Amino acid sequence: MTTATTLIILGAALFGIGVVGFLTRRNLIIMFLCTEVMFQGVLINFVAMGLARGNLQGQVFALFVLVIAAVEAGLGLAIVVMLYRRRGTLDAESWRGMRG
Amino acid sequence: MEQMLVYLAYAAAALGALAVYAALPREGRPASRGVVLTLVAAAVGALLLLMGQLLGEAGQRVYFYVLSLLTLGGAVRVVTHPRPVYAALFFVMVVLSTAALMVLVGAEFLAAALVIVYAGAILVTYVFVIMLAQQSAPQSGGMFAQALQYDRDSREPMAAVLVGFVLVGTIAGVIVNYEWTGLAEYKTTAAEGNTLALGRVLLTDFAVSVELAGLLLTVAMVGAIALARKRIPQHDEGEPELAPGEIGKRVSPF
Amino acid sequence: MAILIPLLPLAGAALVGLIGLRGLRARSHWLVILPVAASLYLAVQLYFQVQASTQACAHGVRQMFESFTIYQWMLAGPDSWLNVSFRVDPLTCVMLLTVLIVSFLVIIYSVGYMRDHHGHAERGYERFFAFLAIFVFSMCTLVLAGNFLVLYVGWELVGLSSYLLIGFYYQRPAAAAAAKKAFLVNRIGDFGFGLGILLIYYTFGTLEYANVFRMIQAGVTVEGVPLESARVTTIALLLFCGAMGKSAQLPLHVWLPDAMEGPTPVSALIHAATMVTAGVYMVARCHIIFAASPYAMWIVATIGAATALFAATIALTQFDMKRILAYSTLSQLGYMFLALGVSAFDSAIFHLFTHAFFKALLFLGAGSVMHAMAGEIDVRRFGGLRKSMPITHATFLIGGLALAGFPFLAGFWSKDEIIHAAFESDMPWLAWVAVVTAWLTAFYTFRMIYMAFYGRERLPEGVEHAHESGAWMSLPLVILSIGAIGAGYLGVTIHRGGFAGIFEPHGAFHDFLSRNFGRPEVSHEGGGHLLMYVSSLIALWGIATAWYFYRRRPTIPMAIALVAGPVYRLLYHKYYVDEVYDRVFVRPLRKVGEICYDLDRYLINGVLWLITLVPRGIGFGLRRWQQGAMQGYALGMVVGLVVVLWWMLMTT
Amino acid sequence: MLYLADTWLGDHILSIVIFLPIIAAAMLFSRTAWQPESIRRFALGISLLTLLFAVLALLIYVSDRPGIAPAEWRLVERSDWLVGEDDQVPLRIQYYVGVDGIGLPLLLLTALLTPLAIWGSFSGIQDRHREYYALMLLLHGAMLGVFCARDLLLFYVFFEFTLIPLYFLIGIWGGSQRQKAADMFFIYTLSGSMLTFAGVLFLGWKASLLPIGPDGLRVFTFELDRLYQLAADGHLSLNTQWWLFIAFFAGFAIKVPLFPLHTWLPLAHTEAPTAGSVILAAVLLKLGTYGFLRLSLPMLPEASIALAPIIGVLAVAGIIYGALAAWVQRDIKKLVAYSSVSHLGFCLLGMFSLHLAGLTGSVLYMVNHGLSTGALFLVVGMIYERYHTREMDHLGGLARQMPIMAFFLILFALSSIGLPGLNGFVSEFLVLLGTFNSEKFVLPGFKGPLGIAFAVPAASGILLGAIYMLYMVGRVLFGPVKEPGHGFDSSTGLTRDLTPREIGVLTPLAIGCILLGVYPKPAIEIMEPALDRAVLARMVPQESASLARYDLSDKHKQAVELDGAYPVDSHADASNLDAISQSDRQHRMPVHLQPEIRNPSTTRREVLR
Repeated sequence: MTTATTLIILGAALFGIGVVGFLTRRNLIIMFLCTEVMFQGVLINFVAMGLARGNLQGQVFALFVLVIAAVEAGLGLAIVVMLYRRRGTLDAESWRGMRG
Repeated sequence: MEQMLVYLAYAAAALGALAVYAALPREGRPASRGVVLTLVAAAVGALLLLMGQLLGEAGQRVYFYVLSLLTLGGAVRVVTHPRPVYAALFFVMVVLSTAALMVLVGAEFLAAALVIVYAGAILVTYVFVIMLAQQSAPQSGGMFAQALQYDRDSREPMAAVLVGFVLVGTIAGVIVNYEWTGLAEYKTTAAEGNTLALGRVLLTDFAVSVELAGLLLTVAMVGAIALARKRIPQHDEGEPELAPGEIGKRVSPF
Repeated sequence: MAILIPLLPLAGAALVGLIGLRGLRARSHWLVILPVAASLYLAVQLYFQVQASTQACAHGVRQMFESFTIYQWMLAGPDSWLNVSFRVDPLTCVMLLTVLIVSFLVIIYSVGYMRDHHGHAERGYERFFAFLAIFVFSMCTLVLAGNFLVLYVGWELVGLSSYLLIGFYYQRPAAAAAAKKAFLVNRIGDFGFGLGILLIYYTFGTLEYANVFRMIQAGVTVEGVPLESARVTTIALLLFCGAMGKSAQLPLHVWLPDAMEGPTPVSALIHAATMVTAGVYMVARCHIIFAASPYAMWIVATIGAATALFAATIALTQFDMKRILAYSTLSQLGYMFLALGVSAFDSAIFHLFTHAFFKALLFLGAGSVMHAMAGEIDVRRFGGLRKSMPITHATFLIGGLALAGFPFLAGFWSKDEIIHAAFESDMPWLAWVAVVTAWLTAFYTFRMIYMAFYGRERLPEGVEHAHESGAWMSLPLVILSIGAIGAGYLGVTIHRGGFAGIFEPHGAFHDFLSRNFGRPEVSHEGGGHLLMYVSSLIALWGIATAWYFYRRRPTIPMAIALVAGPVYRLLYHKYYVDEVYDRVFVRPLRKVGEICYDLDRYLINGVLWLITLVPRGIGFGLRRWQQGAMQGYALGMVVGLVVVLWWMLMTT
Repeated sequence: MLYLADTWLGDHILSIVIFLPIIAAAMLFSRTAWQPESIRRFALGISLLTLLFAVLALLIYVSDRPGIAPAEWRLVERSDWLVGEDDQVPLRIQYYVGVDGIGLPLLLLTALLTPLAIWGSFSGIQDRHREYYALMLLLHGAMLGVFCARDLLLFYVFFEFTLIPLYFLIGIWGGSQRQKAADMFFIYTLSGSMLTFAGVLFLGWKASLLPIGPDGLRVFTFELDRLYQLAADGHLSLNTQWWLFIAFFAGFAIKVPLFPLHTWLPLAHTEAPTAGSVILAAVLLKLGTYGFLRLSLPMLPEASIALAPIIGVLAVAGIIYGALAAWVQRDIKKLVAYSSVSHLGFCLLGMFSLHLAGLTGSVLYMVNHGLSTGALFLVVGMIYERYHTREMDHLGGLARQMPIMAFFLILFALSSIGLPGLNGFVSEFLVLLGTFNSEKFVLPGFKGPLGIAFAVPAASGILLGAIYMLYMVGRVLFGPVKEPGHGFDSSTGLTRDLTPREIGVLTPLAIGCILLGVYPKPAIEIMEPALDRAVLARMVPQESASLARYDLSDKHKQAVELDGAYPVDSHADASNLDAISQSDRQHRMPVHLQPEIRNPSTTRREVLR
C-alpha cells in the first residue's frame, strides 16, 4: 500500500461523503458545499493518479478541476442568491414545480 | 493477507458511515455527543490500524495519517453540521489539510493554489453568501444550536448513506487489491522543482487548455453577474400561482 | 342509322339544358320536338328497312338479326370486352314506333299543358322538356339494346328520368317522396335484374343476346356443361324480378299510383304507354329464356293475372281520375304479363301497342280536364263536362270504349286475343280471372266517365266555366283517338266467316313479329269467334251496369259502400300495402341502421378507449415517482452510477 | 411527344411531379410577407403546374416506346439514397421511382384533385393562409410520391409523410371537435402502420439473406422487384406470409377503412376543412387499397388467396354496414363519409376476387370514388360556407334558390350510387362481375377465392346506396324551402347560387365522371396489362399458369358453334377473341414464352419472372 493508494482511498472517501451530504441536506448552500467536497475528493484523486503514474498530468488536471470548482461555485451561488430572492428561503423542497 | 486487508477496508468504511449516520441532524432527539465521538474514534483507530499494516515506514507516514484523518473528519463535519457557517469553516479545514498532504507528496504549487484559490476565494464567497441568506436564522449559540427549521432533518438519510457507503466501499475494495504496476515510490522532485516543471508542462502541452480555462472563468463571471444582478420582484403578478400538476394543462396547443 | 334514334333526343336534351337559361325559355320546346320528330322519321325508315328484309328471307324461320357493336365498353376477362351494341329486329321496330309516336304526341300536348291559365310558360318549363328528351333517349336505348348490359343501362336511365319527371314539382313534399319511392322500388327490381345479368354472364360467359339465346337453345353453358333447368329458371325469375319492378307488377306495384304526383303528360307518356311496358318488352325479348323454363312461365302468368284482378278491384273505389287510370294501367299490364305467361308473346306486344294509344289518350284527356278544373282531379268535385268540353269528352269516350274492350275498337281485339290464348294454354283458370277483370275494367272506366262527363254540370270552387283546352292539347287527343280505333285493325285479317262476318285474329302485326317469336299454329276453328262474341257481351254488360249505377240510380254506389263497409275500406286503402311495406321493411331497416351507427359509436370506440387505457395507466403509474424534488433525482442518478460501477467491477 | 421522352425533362418527370409541390411548400413557409391573395394564387399555380407535368408524364407513358412491354414500369428514375458498403451484404436503399398501369391513374387523380381542392378552399379558409396552403402542397407532394415509389422504404416514407400535414389541416382549420378527430386519425393510422413497418423491415432483412435477383449478389435492399422475386421463388413459407400479411393488413386496413377499423373516418371527415376532407376521401383512402394491391397481393400470394374470403366477408359487411349507418346520419358530411366506407368495401371486394374484371373494377373504383366523393364533399362544403350548418334537419328545398348546385349534387350523388352512363356504374358492375365469376377464373388449377355468396350481398349495396343517397338529396334539395336560423350568410362574398369559381371547380369533376362512365376504354387499357402482369401473373401458382390460360378462347368458340344452324354473331363479344389483330395477340403471348433472359437458378415460380 503506497502513498498513492492511500490518497486515492482518501479521495474516494471525500467524494462519498460529499455525495451523501448532497443527497441529504436540504439547505441549498450546504448542498453546494458538498459538491465542493466532492471536487476536493476528485482533486486528491487526480494528484494521486499523477503520482502513481509518475508524470505531472495529474497535477495539471488537478488545477483544471480547481478552475471548474471555482466556476461552479460562482454560478451556483449566483443561482442560490436568485432563488433565495425569489422564494425567500433556501429550502430545496420549495422548488418542486417540476413534479409530474 | 490481501483478503484480510479488503475486509479491514470495508470495516473502516462501515464504521465511518455509522458515525456519519449518528451525527446527521434528526427530528427531535439531537445526536448524542458521546456516541458520535466514540464512533469517530473507532473509525479513526481502524483506519490507523489499516495504514500501519500497509506502510510501517518512517515518521513521515505519521504526518500523512494525521492529515488524512483531519481531512476526513472535517469533511464529515461539513456534511453533518446543522449550521451552514460552521460547515463552511470545517470545509476550510479540509482544504488546508489537503494542501498539507499535497506538500507531503511533493506538489507544492498545487498546495499553494489550493490554499489561495480554494480556501481564500471560493470559501470566502460561500461564507459571504451564507451570511447574506441567513439573516432570519435564530441567534441561539452552541455547536448543536438550533439549525434552520427546514434543515433540521435530512432527506432520506438511510438511502443516501447506504449509497455513499457502497460507493466508497467499492472504490476502496478495488484500489486495495489493484497492484499499481510501475508505481514509483518517489516524489516528483524533477531537477528544477515541482512548480517549474508544472509551469513548463502547463504552457507547452496544455497551453490550449489553460486558455480555455481562462475563457471558462470569464464566462462564469459574466453569467454569475447576469444572474444575480436583476432585482426580481418577490412574486411576479402576471403568472397566477398554479397548483403543481396544473401547470402543463393550460398551454394552448399552438 | 339506328344509333341516331337515341342520340337525337339526347342532343336535344343537352341543348335545352345548356341554352335553356337565356331568354328562349318559352320556345325551348322546339329543341325537343324537332329531334323527336326526326327520330320518329328514322324509326319509320327503319321499319320499312326491316319490313323489306323480312320479306327477303324464308318465311317463318326465326331469323336472328345482326346486332352491331358501337364500341368496346368494359373489360370482363383477359380478352373479352363487353360492348355497347345495338340490335334492330321486328320487335325493336314495333317498340320504337310505339314509344316515339306516343312521345311525340305527348310532347306536343305538354307544350300546351305546361302553361298556366294565362298562357305563360310555368317555372322550370325547359327543365321539363329536357327531362322528357332524356326519357326518350333512355327508352330508345333500352329498346335498341343489343346485349343485356345496354338493356340494364337503358333500364336504369329510364328509372332516373321517371325519378326526375315525377319529382318535377319538387316543392311539394308528396311529389319528392313519390319520386324517391318510384326510384327505390325500381332499384329493388333492378337489384334482381342485375343479379340475373351477372348470372347470365356467369353461365354463358357473354351478355350478347344472340350468343345467350343460342346457348340456351343448345342447352349448354360456356364450358360445354349441359345447362340444368334450375339455372335457367333462376335466371328467368331474376329477370322477371326486374320486370316486376319496372312494370309495377304485384309485389312492387306500390310506386305507380304515387307516381301520379308528376305532371299529367309524364303520367301519360311514362306511366301509361312506354316505361311501364319496358318489363313486357324485356320478357318478350328474352322469351327463349322464359320459354325454356315452364315454372317461370307459370309464375309470370299467375302474377300477371293476380295484378290485373288486384288493380281492377282497387280502381273500383278510387275517386282520383289519374289514380283510377293508374290502376287500370296496372291491370292492363297484368293482362300483358298473362299473355307472356301463356307464351302468346306477339299478342302481348299487340296489346302493349294498342294499350299505349288508348291509355295515353285517357291520361291526356284527364290532363285537359285537370287543366280546365285548375288542377282539381277528384271526380266527386265536378261533373257534366260533356257540353263544355266536347272534344275532350268525345276523345275520352273513345279511349274509354277501347279500354273497356268495346267491339271494333283497339282494346277489344288485343284483349280478346289474350283471353283466347289464356283459354288455350294449360292454365284456363287464369283465363276466367281475365274475363272477370275485363268486366271490372269496363265497369270502372265508365263509372269514371259518367261521374266526370255526364249529369248536371258541377264545377269545383274558384272555376267559373270549364273551357275546352287549346289546339296544342286537343290535336294529340284527336290523333290518339284515331290510333285507339285504328290500331286494332293492324292485328286482324279480313277473312270471310270470321267474327262479325269478316274478322280473323292474327293480322299483319303478328306476321311482322313472327320473325321474332316464330309462327304459332294458327287455329281457325269457331272457338275464337265464340270467345269474341262473349267478350264483347261482357264489355257491354259492364258499361250497362256502370250506366245503371251512376246514371239511373246514383244512390246505389253509396248503399253498396255502406253495406260492404270493411271490404270497401280495404279496397279504398289499396289493401293497406303501403303501410305493410313501411312497417315490415322500411322501419326495421332504419332501426338496423341505428343499431349499426350506435354499434359504431359505442362498441368499436369503446374497444379503442380500452386500448388507450393501457398507456394512460402506465403514465399514471410513473407520475407518482416524479416528485419534483432535486434530491430525489440526484439520488436516482447516484444509484444508477453505483449500480453501473458495481456491475463493471464485478464482471471484469 | 417522343422527342420529349429522351430529354432531361422526360427522364426526371416523376421527380419533378413529386418534389415541385414540396419545394413550393418550403418556399411558401418562408414567404411571410405575402398577402393572402398572392399566397392563394401561388398555391393554385403550383398545383396546376404539377397537373401539367403529370399529364406530360401520361403522354410520355402512353407514347409506346418500343422494347418496353405494356405492363413494365416506365418513367423510371433510380439513384442511391442510403448506401452502405459492408463486406458481405452492401446496403442499397434507393430513391427508385417509376409508374405503371396501376400507379398512373391514381397519380393523375391526385394531380387533378388537389388544384381543385385548393381552388375550392379559397373562400372556405379565412385565417393562416400561408401555413394552410403550404401544408396542402406538402400533402400533395407526399401523395404523388406514394404512387410512384418503387422502393418499399421510399413507399413507406411517403406513406407516413402524408399523415403529418393532414393532422395539422384537421387540427387547426377543422370543425368543433377538431382536436379529438385529428388525434384519433393520427394515432389510429400510425399505430397500424407501425406494424406495417415491422413487416417491411422483416421483408428487407429476409431479402438480404438470399442471393436473388439477376446479379446473384446478396444485398440489403427494399427494391420492390427483388421482394416480388422473394415470393416468386417460393422463399416465403405460408406461415411467414400469414404474419406478413397480417402486418400489412393492420396498416392498410385502417387506412382503407375496412369494416371494424373505420370509426376514425366519419370523425375525421366531419371535422376536417372542406379541402382536407376532399383530399382525405379522394386520395388518402386509396393509399390503403393501393398498398394492398401493390404489396400484399403480389408479395404474399398464398396468404392473400388463403385470407381473401375473410377480407371478402369484412368488405361485404363494410358495404352493408356503411350504407345502413349512412342512412341514419343527421350530418351530411358524416353520411358521405359512411358512404365512402361502403364504397371502399366494394373496392376491396373487387381486388380480392382475383378476377381480372374485379381487379380492373377495383382500380377504376378508386379513381371513380375519388372523383364522385371528392366532388360531393366540395358541394357539401359550399353549402356549409353559405349556411354554416351540415345538419339535414335545418336544410330543405335548396333546389329552388340554388339550381346549379342542385344539378351538381344530383349528378355526383347519382354517380356515387352507380347510375349507368356515369363512372360509378362501370366500376361497380366490374367489381360485381369479378366477384361473381371469381371462382370461374379461366385457369382450371386456380380458383378465385370469392364467389356468388359474396357477390349477392354486395349487390344489395347498389340498393342501399340508392336509399341513403336519395334520402339525403330529397331532404336537402326537395320539399318546401327551409333555411337554418340565421339564413343565408353572404359575408363571405358568396352569391346565393354557385359562383363561377365554384362552378369551375366542379365542372372538371363532372366531365371526368361522364367521360369515365361513357368511354372508360382508354383508362382500362392502361390498367389491364399492369394488373395482369404485376398482380395476377404473380398470384397464379405455377402449375396452372401454363398455356391453359389461352385454351379458353378456343373452347369458348367451340362451345358456341355447336350446331351450325346459327352462324356465330360476328360482332358479338364472344367472337371478338379472333377479332383482335394478330400483333396484339402476340403481345398477349403467355408470359413465359416471351423471349427474355432467365436467371439460371430457376425455381418452381420460373414462369412468372
